[in-house]
Amino acid sequence: MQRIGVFVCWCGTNIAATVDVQAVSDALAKEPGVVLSANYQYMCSQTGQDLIETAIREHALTGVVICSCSPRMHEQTFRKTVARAGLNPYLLEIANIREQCSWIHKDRAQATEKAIILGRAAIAKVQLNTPLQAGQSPVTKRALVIGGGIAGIQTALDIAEAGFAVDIVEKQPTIGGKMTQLDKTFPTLDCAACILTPKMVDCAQNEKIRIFSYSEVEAVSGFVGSFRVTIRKKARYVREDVCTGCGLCTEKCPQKKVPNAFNLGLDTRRAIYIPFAQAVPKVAVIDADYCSMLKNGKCGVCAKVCAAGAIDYTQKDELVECEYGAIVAATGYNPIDLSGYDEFAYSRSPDVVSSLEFERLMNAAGPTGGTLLRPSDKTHPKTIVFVQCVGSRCSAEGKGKTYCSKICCMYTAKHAMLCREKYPDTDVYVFYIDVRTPGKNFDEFYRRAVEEYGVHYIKGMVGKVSPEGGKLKVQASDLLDGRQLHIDADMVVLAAAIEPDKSARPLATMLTASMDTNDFFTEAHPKLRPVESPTAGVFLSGCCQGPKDIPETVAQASAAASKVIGLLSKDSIVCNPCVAQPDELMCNGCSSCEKVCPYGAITYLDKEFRGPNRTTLLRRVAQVNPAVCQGCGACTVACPSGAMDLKGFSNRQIMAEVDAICR
Amino acid sequence: MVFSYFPGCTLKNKGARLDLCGRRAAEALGFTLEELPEWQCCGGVYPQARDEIATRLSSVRALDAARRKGQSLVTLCSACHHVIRRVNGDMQRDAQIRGAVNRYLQLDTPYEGQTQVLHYLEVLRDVIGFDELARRVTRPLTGQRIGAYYGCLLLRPSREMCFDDPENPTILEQFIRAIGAEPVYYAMRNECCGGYTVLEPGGRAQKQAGKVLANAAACGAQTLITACPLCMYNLQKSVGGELPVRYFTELLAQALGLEVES
Amino acid sequence: MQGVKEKAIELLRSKSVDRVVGWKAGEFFYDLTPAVFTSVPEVEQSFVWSVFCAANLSKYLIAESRRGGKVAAFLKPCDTYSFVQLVKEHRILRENVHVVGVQCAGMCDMETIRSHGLSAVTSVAEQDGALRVETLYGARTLDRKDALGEKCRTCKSKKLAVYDELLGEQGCDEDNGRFLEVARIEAMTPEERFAFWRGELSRCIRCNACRNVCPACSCETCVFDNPDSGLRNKAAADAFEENLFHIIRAFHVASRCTDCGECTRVCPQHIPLHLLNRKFIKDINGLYGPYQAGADFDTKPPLMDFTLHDPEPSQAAVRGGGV
Amino acid sequence: MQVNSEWKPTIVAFCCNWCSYAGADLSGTNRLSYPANVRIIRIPCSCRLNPMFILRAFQRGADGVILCGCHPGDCRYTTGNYYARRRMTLLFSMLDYLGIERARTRVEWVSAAEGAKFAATMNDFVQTVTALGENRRLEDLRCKA
Amino acid sequence: MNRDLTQTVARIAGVNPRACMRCGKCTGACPAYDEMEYHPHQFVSMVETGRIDELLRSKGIYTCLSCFACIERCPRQVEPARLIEAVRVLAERKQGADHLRPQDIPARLDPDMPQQAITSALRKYRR
Repeated sequence: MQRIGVFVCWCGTNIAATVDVQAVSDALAKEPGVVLSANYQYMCSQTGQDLIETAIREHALTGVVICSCSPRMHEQTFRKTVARAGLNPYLLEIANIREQCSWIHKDRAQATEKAIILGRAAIAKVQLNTPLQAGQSPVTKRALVIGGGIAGIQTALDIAEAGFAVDIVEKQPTIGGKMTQLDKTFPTLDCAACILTPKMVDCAQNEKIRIFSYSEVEAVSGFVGSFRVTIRKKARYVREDVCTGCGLCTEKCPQKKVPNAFNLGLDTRRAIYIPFAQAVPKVAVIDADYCSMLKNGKCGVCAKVCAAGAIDYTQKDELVECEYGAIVAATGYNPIDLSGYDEFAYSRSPDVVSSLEFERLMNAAGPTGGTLLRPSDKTHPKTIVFVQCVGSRCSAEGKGKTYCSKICCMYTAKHAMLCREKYPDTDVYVFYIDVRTPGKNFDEFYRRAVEEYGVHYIKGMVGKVSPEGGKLKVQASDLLDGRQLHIDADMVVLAAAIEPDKSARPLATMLTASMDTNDFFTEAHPKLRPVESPTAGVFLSGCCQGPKDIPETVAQASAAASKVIGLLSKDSIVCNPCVAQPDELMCNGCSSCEKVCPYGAITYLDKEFRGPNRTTLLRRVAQVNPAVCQGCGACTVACPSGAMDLKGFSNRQIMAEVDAICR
Repeated sequence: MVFSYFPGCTLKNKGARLDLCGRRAAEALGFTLEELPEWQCCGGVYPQARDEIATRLSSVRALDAARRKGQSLVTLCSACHHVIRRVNGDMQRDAQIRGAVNRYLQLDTPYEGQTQVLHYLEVLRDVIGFDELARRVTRPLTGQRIGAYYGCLLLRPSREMCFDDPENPTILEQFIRAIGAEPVYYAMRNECCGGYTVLEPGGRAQKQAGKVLANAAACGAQTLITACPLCMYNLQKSVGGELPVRYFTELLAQALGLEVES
Repeated sequence: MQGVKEKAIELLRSKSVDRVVGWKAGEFFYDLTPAVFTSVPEVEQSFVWSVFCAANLSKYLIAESRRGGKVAAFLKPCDTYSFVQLVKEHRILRENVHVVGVQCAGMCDMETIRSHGLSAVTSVAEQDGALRVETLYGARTLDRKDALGEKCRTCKSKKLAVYDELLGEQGCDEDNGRFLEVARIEAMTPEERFAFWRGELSRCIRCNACRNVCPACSCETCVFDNPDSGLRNKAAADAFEENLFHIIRAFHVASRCTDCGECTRVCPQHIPLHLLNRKFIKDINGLYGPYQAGADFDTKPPLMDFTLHDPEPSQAAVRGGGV
Repeated sequence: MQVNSEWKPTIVAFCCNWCSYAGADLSGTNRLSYPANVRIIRIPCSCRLNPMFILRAFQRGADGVILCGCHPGDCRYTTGNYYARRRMTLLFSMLDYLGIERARTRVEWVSAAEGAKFAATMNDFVQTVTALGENRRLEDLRCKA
Repeated sequence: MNRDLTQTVARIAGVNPRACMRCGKCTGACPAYDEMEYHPHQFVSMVETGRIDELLRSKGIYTCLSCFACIERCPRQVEPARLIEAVRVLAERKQGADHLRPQDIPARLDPDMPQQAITSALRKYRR
């Protein structure tokens, strides 16, 4: 037999002014199962809470109903109160008679009547409440960061700084990501390498950090606190533990015609290579597509010259399995492929380059040693045209991206400024649609490009670029001046839209993390939880969540790290006990629930059941992982047999509320 | 290989060489062009206004006739190709136009864009193959520097025409190589010749076409080829440039060693 | 279709299967019921293949496919959809079933035959594409299509969704206007609709025949039998509960119902229950794109799927009328 | 139907905990008003709403049922309201097919910030249902004539 | 300002002028730039703001070459040439508003001119 206590709060006059609290407590006292009905000025006060605690003990209450403010306000407070008195905290229901009653209604009689009905519904529900135990799930004290660009590096360093082990998985042979390819960074014009490479070295030297370079995530299972991840370490044909990074092999390799991916194909490298001087780890790797030893067994020069004996042509991909408590996606971005933009003659002229290629052409470690030369004839360009928004801000039906790539306005201003600074005799034109510079010192930077450096900013998109007689004929409109312009340029630089790395989509599937239509990872809440994925234990860092510049990326990387640290500092996670639970006897194993579960919390098990005449039957039944289930209840409605129910919001509980309200 | 063939008005008259050489080359290459019976003029320009129905009907009649024969429909004139291809697209994608046209035509089976529309050049590229064409060439045009003039109608809008890369097309250059000549790239190969504005006073079309010719000549072209009688006319009448302009089928027939009477 | 019974014998004799699910005669020759045969003599004695084999055998395979050994089942085109849907829901173990697809010219219904003024029918047999009906008062020939049951008159498809071997030819989707009746009801005024359904559903005696025959209603325990569901009732406590039963049943099978028509076929009160299911199917087709439950093994059922721009509930009345 | 001026419909509002329940709280905090015959049941997400609950409410005498959830795209559980939207779309269409007034059922997306929308929605819904009068059809669908 | 006409033009053209982000790529690409008093991006803007009457009087609707460069390159699928065509059609649908009459043709004819030029011009320039 239930022994329910009802406590009606006055909330000073907030409730008592429009609701006759005495009448409410009197009326509710008559409800079945109610053994005590009291009212008090402030239930949430110390005295009020003491009143509840004492009553629970003295009357051996089995359930508590508090008629007060919204449960969103004080449900947690009162759960603790109830727990202090030794009652399960989930044997409590709150009737919201303030926000949804006394504050809404003016008529005292009506408000009082409604408060009684809401109280009755809570009593009807609490009758069916069951004690719930918040589950505990252990936390593996190691994090995985997928992607070793500036985002991944910063996240890993911060996590390691807090004392937790962290692994970085990077698909390239070195960490560093896009930032290694940049020349200077806006708006301060520091050299990208100067600020990045120390961080890369920190990663390598930090004993808490393991770097899986030239590796990819192959499979992910498990859930928050205990993910199980398979990592594929791709064969580099060089023993990482033996190679000293001396680079002799990369000088002696006879295969010289390999397009250098680090310089975006603007020059060549050998078949065995170290991506760049400050690579981490500084270990050579053989490009199997070009190595003649690997292709047809002839050559072997690198093995001969390697004093350390690090070359191993028989190396195979290796699969490593590790456990992690948290995973951070930091898969970054790429500029879009510009071959669909031949109105700008990108594939017809080598002198039409993307902005990232331009970075390499300006970079001291780039193909031209930092002197800006046209790729076609290695001469100094005198007239340079920058085209903004190439492939950004397009309509959904078109070939480009619908979003603004965010970083282009600033890096174009940087490029224009650097050109004018290094080569004052060049004419630099920037064709823009809008110049977007929201950021600290950003607009000032852009204005300097215009005012101090004399860059010609022209509003209007370029209509066509055609290579002719060694020049690039640029046809555009100056919308403010009302003129059509024809410029004979030496070089055209296209600010290509950026898009998420292609590896992000399959990774999202493995992580059951959601993505938007552009393949950016979705955050748990666009404003309030910007670095968490809706999937518990998966966090987002950098451009994989949306276009952003370096300062923003680093800020988000540290934010993601702090979320990871918060998770890893717990020994176990307290789970929400209001999770789905299947009744195995009724479960058909039909997979309807699994199909609607946004978290992948449901799995199936073939289980033996007793059949008629002492037979046993093997039946497929659903299992809910309480650590993964977030308690939305989508499965409970999808379940045709009603085997799936939601603790704390069970079918019977809600039906009882409905009945009480409609009575 | 048998195709339905829509020649169009101009090819029966001023553009007869385009048609005649095309047919003769087809015979030599082993595909048959069956002229549709009782075809009507395509209208010359595609009606961009979505509520223009009457101007779409003749194209749909041609498309439906090819469907009834179970054949793809081949065109040679750029303008006819443009109009018929786009109207076919309307019939596939635009329910409003499809409904209105079918209500008007009252065909036994409503036409919903089932016919495949091919340009003669697409037949060369996708059915015969330029490698095969090169093998069939008996009198290669070795040493000739030829500029491909695409104009507008074959290429744009590329979402509807799906003919070639609209900004960097290659099909005519591949053709030029296949007949043994050397293609010349020039900026204005996909720019407008002035089109029907030739009937407007002021000589704008002549000026526009002149720019094309001057650009091609500056880039070293000795001859231009085109698939469009109106482009041909405008280029020939242009002001400010002088270059011989030929239909691509004329050079095709020549390379295949065919003597085509004028 | 000749050779169905022979195929059953062959499969058992060659020991390629351990059991065969087919039909045998019930109380009357036209009242055929599903049956499991384990031996050749059993088949020879009681297996029946006739124009009355309307019963959908798929549901029986839930149990039979788990009984050990291999079971063969004769599935007509419409039955294969139920079969695929049940495999998709992991209810039937596909690997234990040998599906003999049987092309079908539509199954006959004694009520329909009687509606032609025939009574005391003693036998019905197919003869040269027509139906020869013997009665105590003499014989008559009917066109088979005039003798079909409701589910076959509005047959959706003669295309088998799955089979391991096929007797007869693979067929195509059919268009027999199965949504016309739904559209007719939709076109009524709300008052007329209410009156129509009140007339139909008030006849329900809660015999559960519809639920028991329905391949989609294969739950281990039905919500209506589950004390925790808040719905359990043996006899209806009040008038509303019959309606509740049928609405909820229709909702539970929505986007899983293959429109096999068994519910209406078995209803002793002749309630056109399929019109509830077809309403859902018609709405789903119109609102979310054409979907046929059981047509394949992978497509997500529309109620377990969504798109970002689905119509709002308030638009449903306007848009649901399509297709 | 006789409309008694004193008669007030019973309205059950199912609100998702994260958006609409908070929106309802906000309309209280802002001291907006809507009729007292609206009673709210808190559910974790709009996708928790089983059609059975709606039918049960009607069975037990509710005159109107409304579901409020997060705006599509804003679901706390990412996708819950998309499922709810399909389910309710089909259910309401079915009720309509059975001759039950559509206006007695409604789905409205109300965010935690839309206190005013919550109050306005409830005022409008109560008005609509009041005009329809008492719910009889759902109780009387089977007539024991 | 004429909202109804804006809607009519958008309906005939089948494109949405409001999708324009004023990038001017159309105008940058236009080969008839010098011949048009309103350039493609202005044309879009004028349709959107209802200045259709001015456009109806504009010579530019007859000098657009229908080369489709603006359609091809428009990143927002506004496709100015469709709007220009819609306004032109609107102008010519008024009685007696033909830009080119059949009787004008002989004077402009030249013996080499292809039939296609005449039919095209008639289609473009008169009802």
